[in-house]
Amino acid sequence: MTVADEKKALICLIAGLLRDCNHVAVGAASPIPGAAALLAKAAWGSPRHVNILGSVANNFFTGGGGELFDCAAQGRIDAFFLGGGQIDGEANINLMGRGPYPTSAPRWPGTFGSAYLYFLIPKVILFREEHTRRTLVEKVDFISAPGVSDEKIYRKGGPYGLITSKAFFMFNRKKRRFSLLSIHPGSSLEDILDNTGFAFDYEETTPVTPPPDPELLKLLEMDVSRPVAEVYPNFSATIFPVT
Amino acid sequence: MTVADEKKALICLIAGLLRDCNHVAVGAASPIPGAAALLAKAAWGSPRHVNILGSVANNFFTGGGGELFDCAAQGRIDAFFLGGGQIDGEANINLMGRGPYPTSAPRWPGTFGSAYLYFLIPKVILFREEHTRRTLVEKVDFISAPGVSDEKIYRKGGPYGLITSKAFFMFNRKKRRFSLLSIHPGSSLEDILDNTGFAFDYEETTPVTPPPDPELLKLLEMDVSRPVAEVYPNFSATIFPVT
Amino acid sequence: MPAEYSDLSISDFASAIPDGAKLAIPADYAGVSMAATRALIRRKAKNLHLVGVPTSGLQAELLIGAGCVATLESSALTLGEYGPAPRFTKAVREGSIHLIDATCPAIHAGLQASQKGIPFMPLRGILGSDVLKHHPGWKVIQNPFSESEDPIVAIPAIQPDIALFHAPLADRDGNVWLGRKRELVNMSHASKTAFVTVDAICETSLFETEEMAAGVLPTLYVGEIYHAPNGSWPLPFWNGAKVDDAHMQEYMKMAASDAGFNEYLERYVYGESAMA
Amino acid sequence: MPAEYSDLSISDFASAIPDGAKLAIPADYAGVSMAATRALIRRKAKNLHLVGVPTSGLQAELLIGAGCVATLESSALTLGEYGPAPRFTKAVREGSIHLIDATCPAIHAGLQASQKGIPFMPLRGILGSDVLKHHPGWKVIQNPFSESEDPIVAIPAIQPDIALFHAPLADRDGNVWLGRKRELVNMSHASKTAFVTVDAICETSLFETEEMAAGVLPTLYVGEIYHAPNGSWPLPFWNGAKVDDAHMQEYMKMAASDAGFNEYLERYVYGESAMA
Repeated sequence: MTVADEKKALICLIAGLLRDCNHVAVGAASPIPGAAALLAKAAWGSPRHVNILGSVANNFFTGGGGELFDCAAQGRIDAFFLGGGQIDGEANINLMGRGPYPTSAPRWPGTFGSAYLYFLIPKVILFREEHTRRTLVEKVDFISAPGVSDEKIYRKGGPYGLITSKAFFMFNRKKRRFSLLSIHPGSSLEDILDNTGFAFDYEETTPVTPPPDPELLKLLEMDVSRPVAEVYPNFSATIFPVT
Repeated sequence: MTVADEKKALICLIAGLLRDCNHVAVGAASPIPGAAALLAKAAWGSPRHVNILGSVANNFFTGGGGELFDCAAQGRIDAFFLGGGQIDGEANINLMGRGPYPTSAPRWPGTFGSAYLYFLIPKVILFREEHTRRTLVEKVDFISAPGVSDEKIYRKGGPYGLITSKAFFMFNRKKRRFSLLSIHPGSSLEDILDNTGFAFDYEETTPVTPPPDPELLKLLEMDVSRPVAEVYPNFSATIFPVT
Repeated sequence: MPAEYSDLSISDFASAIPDGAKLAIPADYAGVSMAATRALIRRKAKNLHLVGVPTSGLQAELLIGAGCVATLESSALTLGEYGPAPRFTKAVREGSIHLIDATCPAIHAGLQASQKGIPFMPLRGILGSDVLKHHPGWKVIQNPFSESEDPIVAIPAIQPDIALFHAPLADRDGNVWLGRKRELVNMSHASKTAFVTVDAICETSLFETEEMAAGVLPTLYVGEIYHAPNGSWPLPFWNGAKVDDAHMQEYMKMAASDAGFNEYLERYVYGESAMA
Repeated sequence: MPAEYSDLSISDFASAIPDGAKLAIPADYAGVSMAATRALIRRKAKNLHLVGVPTSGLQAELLIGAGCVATLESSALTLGEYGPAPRFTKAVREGSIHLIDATCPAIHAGLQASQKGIPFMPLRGILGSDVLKHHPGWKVIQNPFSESEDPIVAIPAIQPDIALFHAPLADRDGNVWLGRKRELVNMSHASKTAFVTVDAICETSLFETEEMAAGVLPTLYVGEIYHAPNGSWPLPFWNGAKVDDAHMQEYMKMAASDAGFNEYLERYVYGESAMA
């Protein structure tokens, strides 16, 4: 499997998770989730609304930079993607930096809207391709946004699962713990245990992530490659053959 | 003096009160204050900004109906006009109705933004042409907006004075009381005492309101009648000769 | 939004607004859907809770007169230069509707709180007004950032079920253009959905140019659209139409009595001499 | 606004921004006035307090590197796909700037509180984030409308001295067109004044049509305008210009070292090969 094939498989995997959504918002710097949302819309007409933030042509917000956050609070965004320099076993994410705050080294850009959106969007999919003990840690150095909250805290959303280049974990909010759902081709349970810094539930018989549906893959390559290229030209050039 | 002359005199009187302002906002249903603001702008270039609310062509707000209130809270509106079915001696105003609330009879339209703007715009000019014991009362039946507030209340604005068809009162916020500044031609101190329902300070030698400056009057009739007519066509037809 | 606007009649449109709905409606100058108002009266809507944003006029007056309204939440009900609204005046005198009297910025603040998904928004002013004394929802709290006594009014969120208004233009994707009437955007964001009548349907996307896009309410917030040319009649419309002055004067005369008001409804609402 | 924009040089424009000013600046994609940024560095501005709305990028990176910044209040400083911002990274590691780290909606809420003249705005979320723990201004209060325990974060107003940004168009009356970039409207309303560089001057009023008016920031809020074609360079501009990719890559290479960064300033900021 080439790198391009792996990325296409991730796109198809994520697309399937968005099928029950009406409105998916994606950051302009998130090509794989963005492509997945565009693919799901093309394949099933669902999500009906895909909003690529920071883009001009594919962003339908007209109320300024605050509309995303208001829209989430209104319950009008069903799914969103978050990443992080560190993600831990309780689904806490760290976008701030390594080491003691405020003199983090390295310092990452900052928390963006994560401390808010993680509470308000029902299905937040954590997406981080790098699957190492450096990124998937036992405890983050800085909690940009917590994975779970006490019952008295107003919280309408949170982590749904975590997708990396190696595996797909579901998050159990009650148990405050990830469980391994499937292992991508090319990896193994041993590989995942070796490279994951946090403890998680798993079964010895964890299945392999199923390959993308050929029809879906074809749709991505034939029809969706063009809108993807319009939004994410650099990314598109790396996964779609030049025609 | 004809009714038209009286109204023109009021316009000139009010225009003079707006000369120290940068931005005056006026309701679309307030032709005399609106004409005064347009006149002051034409005469002295001050106020620099005149905003006629509810109008399309003469309203420069672009943020929706809430912008007026935000703008006032920002300290960006220097003068505004309020009226009322009843005004009392402490400058409380009643826009709600006569008699016990909620079954007021008559019921007037309601409080509009008065309960807010009265606190935030430095120079609120009370303007009510009808000068009778029915409108100028000892105590309003319903306080839509209070004339004065305790010191601990956040308040950046309030009543500057009261202009009627008979007189011009200044309001003293410390004493919580109006004082008669001048009497319009055609009225008298006795007339005013007879027709005012609240007690106020005055001197036996209260001067007559000076007649409008002829230059200003000429400017109103020659140059400002056109913009006034654009904003207030019905009113304009009653005070400017048809040409 | 479905693209087949023509499949929907104004009766269907009005029937999708349930009895008891909380409706956000704009002031008379901002784009009132009078076409939908008449259809609501025809379908004998009941127990509506109207929220005037921030005031209302002929629309609330007619709905009150026709017995469709349980609660009027507004900063005013005004017919402007036409004088006191006769049906409203009577309903207030008789205590036949529940009044929640507010002040304009508090209506905007309550909607913005809903728009932002927060329970309340603080607001300056208002202290000492009898509006505060009688309002069932507002609370006075201490400003948590002040060391000294600093009371401030907390306005709870207002979440209407439906924002109902008239706009100049919609496209086939269900986007609506409303220019700088941004209170219509706020009230749509704040409401669960928006029902919009429009003067015209635009065959190209309203997002084609940034000039138009600046004044668009996106389809995400829009539930129903009905093509109702001159749908604000007899009220003026900021995008062109002037008030039908003769009609308003006729209304004032007819609505002065119960019988006259009923005749008005017969002639201009139930009858088909109504514009829609 | 004076009509004689040409009388003003970009140096005058930057000199009217005093040392110590609190500046609201937009995200890299929303219209950054890089022309003014370079002029601020040339005049050796000191102790600026930058407020990224809601994030910043190359503008804050350059100002930090050049020693103009005392405080950075932002939800992020990002150069996007170009990678970690070298001067910012160094300043954080060395503790040479004061950080007020926030989260995007809280920056918007703080500005909207200032815009509305209220001391604070409540905001959901955030509880349990270390951003809350370290923020000097935010407070957790009890929701006054809840009977049970319901903590909510109160975000105090942020009032910048100046909103500084780049826009496509201004007219001779000093009105500025910014389309649907309404965060620029909010930040201008929230600030004491707005300083705007523009790509072009329009000889007719931006209020001539309702289509244009919908995207206008009125002159009332605008302090200075400077005509700086392509004034966002090397950043992209939503109204057309693409990022100068080669320049950004050159920047990343040069700014990796102190000496290289100084050479960058010499070449592109102090030197006249800068666009403005």
